[in-house]
Amino acid sequence: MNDHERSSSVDGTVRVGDLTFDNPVIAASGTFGFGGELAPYYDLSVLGGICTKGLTLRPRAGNPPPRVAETASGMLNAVGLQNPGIESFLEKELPRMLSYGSRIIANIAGQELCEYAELARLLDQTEVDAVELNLSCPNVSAGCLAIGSEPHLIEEVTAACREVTDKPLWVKLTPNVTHIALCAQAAERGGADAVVLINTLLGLAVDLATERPILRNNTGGLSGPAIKPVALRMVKEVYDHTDIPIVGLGGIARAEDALEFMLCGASAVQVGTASLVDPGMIFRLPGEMAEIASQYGYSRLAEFTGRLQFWERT
Amino acid sequence: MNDHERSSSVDGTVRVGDLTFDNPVIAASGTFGFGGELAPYYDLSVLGGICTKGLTLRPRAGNPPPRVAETASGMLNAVGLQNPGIESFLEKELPRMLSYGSRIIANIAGQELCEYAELARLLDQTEVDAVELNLSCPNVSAGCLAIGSEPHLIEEVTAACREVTDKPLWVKLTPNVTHIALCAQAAERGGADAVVLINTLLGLAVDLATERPILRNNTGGLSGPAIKPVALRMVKEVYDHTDIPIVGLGGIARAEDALEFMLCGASAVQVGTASLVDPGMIFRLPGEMAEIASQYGYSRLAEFTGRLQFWERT
Amino acid sequence: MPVLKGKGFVYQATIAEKILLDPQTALLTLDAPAVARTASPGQFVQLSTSRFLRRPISILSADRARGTVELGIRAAGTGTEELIGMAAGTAVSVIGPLGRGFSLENTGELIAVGGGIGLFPVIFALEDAKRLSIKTTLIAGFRSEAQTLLPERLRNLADRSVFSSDAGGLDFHGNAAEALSSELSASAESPGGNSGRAKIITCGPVPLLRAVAAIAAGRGIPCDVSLESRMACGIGVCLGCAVPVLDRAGEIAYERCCYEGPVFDASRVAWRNMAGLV
Amino acid sequence: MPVLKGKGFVYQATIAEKILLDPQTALLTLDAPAVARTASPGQFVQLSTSRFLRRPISILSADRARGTVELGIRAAGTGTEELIGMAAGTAVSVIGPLGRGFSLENTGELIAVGGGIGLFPVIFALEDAKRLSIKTTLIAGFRSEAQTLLPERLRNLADRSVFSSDAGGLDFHGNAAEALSSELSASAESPGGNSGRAKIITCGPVPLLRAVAAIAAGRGIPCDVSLESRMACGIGVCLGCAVPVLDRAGEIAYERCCYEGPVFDASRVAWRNMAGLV
Ligand SMILES: Cc1cc2nc3c(=O)[nH]c(=O)nc-3n(C[C@H](O)[C@H](O)[C@H](O)COP(=O)(O)OP(=O)(O)OC[C@H]3O[C@@H](n4cnc5c(N)ncnc54)[C@H](O)[C@@H]3O)c2cc1C
Ligand SMILES: Cc1cc2nc3c(=O)[nH]c(=O)nc-3n(C[C@H](O)[C@H](O)[C@H](O)COP(=O)(O)OP(=O)(O)OC[C@H]3O[C@@H](n4cnc5c(N)ncnc54)[C@H](O)[C@@H]3O)c2cc1C
Ligand SMILES: Cc1cc2nc3c(=O)[nH]c(=O)nc-3n(C[C@H](O)[C@H](O)[C@H](O)COP(=O)(O)O)c2cc1C
Ligand SMILES: Cc1cc2nc3c(=O)[nH]c(=O)nc-3n(C[C@H](O)[C@H](O)[C@H](O)COP(=O)(O)O)c2cc1C
Ligand code: FES
Ligand code: FES
Repeated sequence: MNDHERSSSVDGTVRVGDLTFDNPVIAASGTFGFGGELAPYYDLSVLGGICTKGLTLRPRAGNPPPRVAETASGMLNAVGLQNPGIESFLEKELPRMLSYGSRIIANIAGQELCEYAELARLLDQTEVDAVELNLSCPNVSAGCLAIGSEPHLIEEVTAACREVTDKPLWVKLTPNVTHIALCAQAAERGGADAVVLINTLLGLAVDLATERPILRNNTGGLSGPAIKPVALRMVKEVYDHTDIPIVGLGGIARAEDALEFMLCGASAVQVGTASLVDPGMIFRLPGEMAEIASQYGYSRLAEFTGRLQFWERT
Repeated sequence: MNDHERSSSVDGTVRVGDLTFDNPVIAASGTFGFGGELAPYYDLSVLGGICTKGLTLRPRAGNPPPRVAETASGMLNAVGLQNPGIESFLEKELPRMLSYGSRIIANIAGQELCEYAELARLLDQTEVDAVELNLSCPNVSAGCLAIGSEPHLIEEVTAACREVTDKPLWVKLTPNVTHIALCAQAAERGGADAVVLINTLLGLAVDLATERPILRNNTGGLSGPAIKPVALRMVKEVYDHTDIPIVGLGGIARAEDALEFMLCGASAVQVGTASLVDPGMIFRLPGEMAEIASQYGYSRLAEFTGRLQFWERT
Repeated sequence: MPVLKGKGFVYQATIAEKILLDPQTALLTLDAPAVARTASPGQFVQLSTSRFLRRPISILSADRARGTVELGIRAAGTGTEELIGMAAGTAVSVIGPLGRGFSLENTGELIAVGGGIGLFPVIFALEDAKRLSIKTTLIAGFRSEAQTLLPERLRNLADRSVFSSDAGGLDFHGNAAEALSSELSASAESPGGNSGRAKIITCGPVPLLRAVAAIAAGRGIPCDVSLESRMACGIGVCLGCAVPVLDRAGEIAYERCCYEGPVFDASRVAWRNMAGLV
Repeated sequence: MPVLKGKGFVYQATIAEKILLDPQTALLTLDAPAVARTASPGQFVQLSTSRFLRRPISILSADRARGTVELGIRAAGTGTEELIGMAAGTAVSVIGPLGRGFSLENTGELIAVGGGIGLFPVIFALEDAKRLSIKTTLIAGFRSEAQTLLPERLRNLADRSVFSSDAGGLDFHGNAAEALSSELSASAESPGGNSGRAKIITCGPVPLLRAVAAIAAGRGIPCDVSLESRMACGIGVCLGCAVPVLDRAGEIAYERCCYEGPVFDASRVAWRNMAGLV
């Protein structure tokens, strides 16, 4: 058996709650558009799933530029949820996305608490495979940062969405909190099917010459390999303190990174910023993960989930 | 006037509360030993100050290895506060440190709340220039993470130290919190002369082959350029919400970085991880900062503090 | 959205040749057949360096037969410094050709206005125009005579060329926008001038673009401007590279510099909101 | 603490020569006069790559006259792969010489035991011993005959040399520790053997070091072991590179591999607590 045969004999299937994916690799929200830009060049069906850019009730123009700034092994962004609004999405983008042969997760962001449920309701009768609540969006000035860092609000908004949809409900948490496990537990209590972590770390980049922030929004969200250690720690912390499935992300740039997230407890993973620098990588990822799995003697990628063993305290 | 003359005409003096420094560059705790390893090669008196490795009441052996792990543009450490204990420090290390001609800041870490005051008391009659309370130390299993993330405990421990010493009291905060400004305000209420931010972000690195954390302590503190955007954001946040002087650090690797921290509100800066990779850099920093300052037409480095102007919201 | 000719993808390229024009500026010839094949004027590539994000650089010209593209790079920071320091033979990852370039369709006469390194992308357009037998004028703006870039090559590019210099000493004393005004006034009087199918294209610092756009608008000549914005992906997926335009209702909308642009119809650009742009 | 001869500092060095011994292993000659001048056997350097932290590599030999040091590097990950891929002429930042090396003081007879790439640092010690007219024996352990490293050079290094191989086919069938045992038994019977001023030095995988340390202890021969630990600074300031040793009270204490080590008196090492070491 050669390498390729061996790795293609690895079963990539994973489950996130009741939802099954062909493989654990999902394109993260905001770094893959709605798939249309990459579809001419890559076979999107090799992905386990695709998250949409964050959707809001009304169309949003987003923040003025500059919206991105480079940092060491990462970047800041403050796109400000530019999107065509849920209606236009359902009408124009979703039909095309459904043709890609990959699961579609709708990432939604409310400006107000009540908007989340409204968005979830609008998605309930559609063909999206899951709804992901973006509770972090540090870039929306309305202050929805507060939602993501207050466990009782997380529970409330999750429960409100739970009431209006039977779709699998994923809650994407912000890492800018003292106790990530408390936030995950709140999502669990609210009836989430999975938690997604992490969103970006709140950061600032400074232009020395102008004595202004580089981003027009002043602060932005830090993503990329720089944040991987924080993300892995949070995934493990949540895995140890909840029973809810986890979708892990934050700095994944190689197959090894993705498997590390699974070892820490993630059932599936998302790739964000890395797709901006190396757009082809995510499409190679499922195969490369399988190859590594077979080298380590695994026959299913799902076996990685949660295998990390902590050293005993001395 | 040539470049050198121009930059040497820049006044590097800064004040942190009542304490004056020849220049704003301070070696951070834990990345400079007690100065003895570098003293044969560099003139330590060019530094504004030197922080000691974290000191505890009793000597500590520290954590078993591995204690360090490389990450993208950064590293994790879990040294576990290995140190000879305060008594041995006062007897053997401090006299030598005082000969370096640089201000000495004693970084202290209690295993229990009450130990901080005990340590501060022991330092009160010594020649150290300031006492820095390390309220973060995520690596000490006793759980002193809790101290640093609970504003009322920050206030309590600061006030307890304030009672027993007239030394300038600096409180070094952990960034692993939802609201850094609340923590800084607590230190302010407790009577601190300055806050120092940031300490390391709690992170995890995974060894795929062994399915174990790389660090024997499991988790560790993330430092280096990777965390600079988070550190800058927190310095600015605290600057905007307190009146207490700020000593800024987190990922400083170049003179520009140091000046960015000052723009965000830092009166002085510390250099940590960068000294591990390029031990000579910190000694060039005061001169390079002055050179940039003179290029921008400043005559005092202190003028940079707090000049960053946020863009107005649109 | 226009049909994009030649949106390429990730290729491993090699630097075939590197020529330093001055200590800060280099001409790089990239061996990248797939990029060269479909590149059109005004498009750009995203180049890898040791920095985290790629760097967007316009295509200065493409030689389809040799399979090479030329890039003109000015050192503006760490990434571009690294690029101009690269020796021939160095491998570099490239995405491209990207974005929507200049449109020469229905153009009877092309007036290209470039300032400084903004001249690089218009070179490709002038070469293409020559191939298409479009009548061409080049207005090339420089700070001073000492700061001209590729002067011989530029001279031979267009049917008529005017070099302007803020400091004087070249064909025209003043900036490129002023040179354009004077040129248009002159040609309006001359036979064949302002054929009705003239088009202005321009690239350079924002103030120049804005001035050129105003002149074009004043004379009713269509005008394409090439804009720059901080980019992350360069391929349209992150919405990082917003450029403010005015939508049909006259409201600010953001379009992607990397996807709807980098070349925009000057009349659509929200010039008052360009402050944040680089 | 011993007085450290030659704790050097940050230098810009150039790779003068690179020889691939096998696809995974290279011999690098570094032009670094300041390092060469004070380097002693068992010391190491910290090399920069594009990765964040430096990489510790032992000094295989130093030519003070030429101002060069030799390094033997085995690709074990991204950093070492980058290093063995570097061409002659490449500039590399180096800190060194660092750490406390082997002590040859008061040594009448040196028995060096090296396994695999652990042979690299003992080469320098044997060369120094020859210079000091110390009688030398080399026990060089390999997996198999095919995996010998620098066999000719090693053969000419010591007064007596024994190549051992787990797979057989060399002087001794078995591992290097077994070869050492057999060698010591033989020499104890021969005239001049075990002079009383013999010393064992060893470098290689931890199980080998531990076995050699046990043999040395059993026979009352002083033994220096060269250890590895994950390092950040390499210069003693971060306490990142802890090695567990037994203090006078028999308690575990941590010493710095980069400063008190990398060479430790084998009798002080807390062998039971070496699990976390690389
Ligand atoms: C579509 C397009 C075409 C371009 N064509 C050319 C060209 O042909 N020749 C040329 O010399 N330059 C060109 N530029 C500008 C060039 O991309 C920047 O000079 C370069 O990105 C600066 O990177 P740096 O690392 O040197 O500077 P740094 O300041 O270190 O860069 C930091 C970050 O800011 C971004 N940035 C800084 N300046 C600019 C800028 N002007 N535009 C966009 N991003 C910026 C960088 O990409 C990077 O992400 C073009 C820019 C765009 C958007
Ligand atoms: C004092 C000393 C002397 C050494 N001498 C040599 C030598 O002469 N020749 C040689 O080939 N190798 C030597 N090594 C081992 C060499 O340093 C590692 O193989 C190298 O650091 C691995 O880096 P990497 O990027 O290839 O691997 P990666 O696994 O990508 O490295 C990741 C991180 O782990 C660290 N690390 C991984 N393995 C080791 C290790 N074995 N020891 C210490 N840190 C490690 C790296 O330094 C880096 O920080 C020595 C190590 C030490 C401590
Ligand atoms: C440009 C950009 C836009 C993003 N937009 C969204 C968004 O709309 N909704 C959301 O939940 N997360 C958004 N994110 C966060 C990512 O989905 C992801 O959580 C984060 O970047 C960390 O993962 P990474 O390091 O792999 O990028 C965005 C990230 C980037 C870089
Ligand atoms: C190896 C190491 C040891 C450290 N030890 C201490 C310590 O004892 N006390 C403390 O307050 N901070 C300690 N720190 C944190 C640093 O002082 C600093 O706050 C942090 O690393 C961020 O700054 P940097 O990115 O410049 O390193 C340590 C950091 C490192 C890398
Ligand atoms: S840079 Fe990502 S959309 Fe343009
Ligand atoms: S690696 Fe820093 S003390 Fe040894």
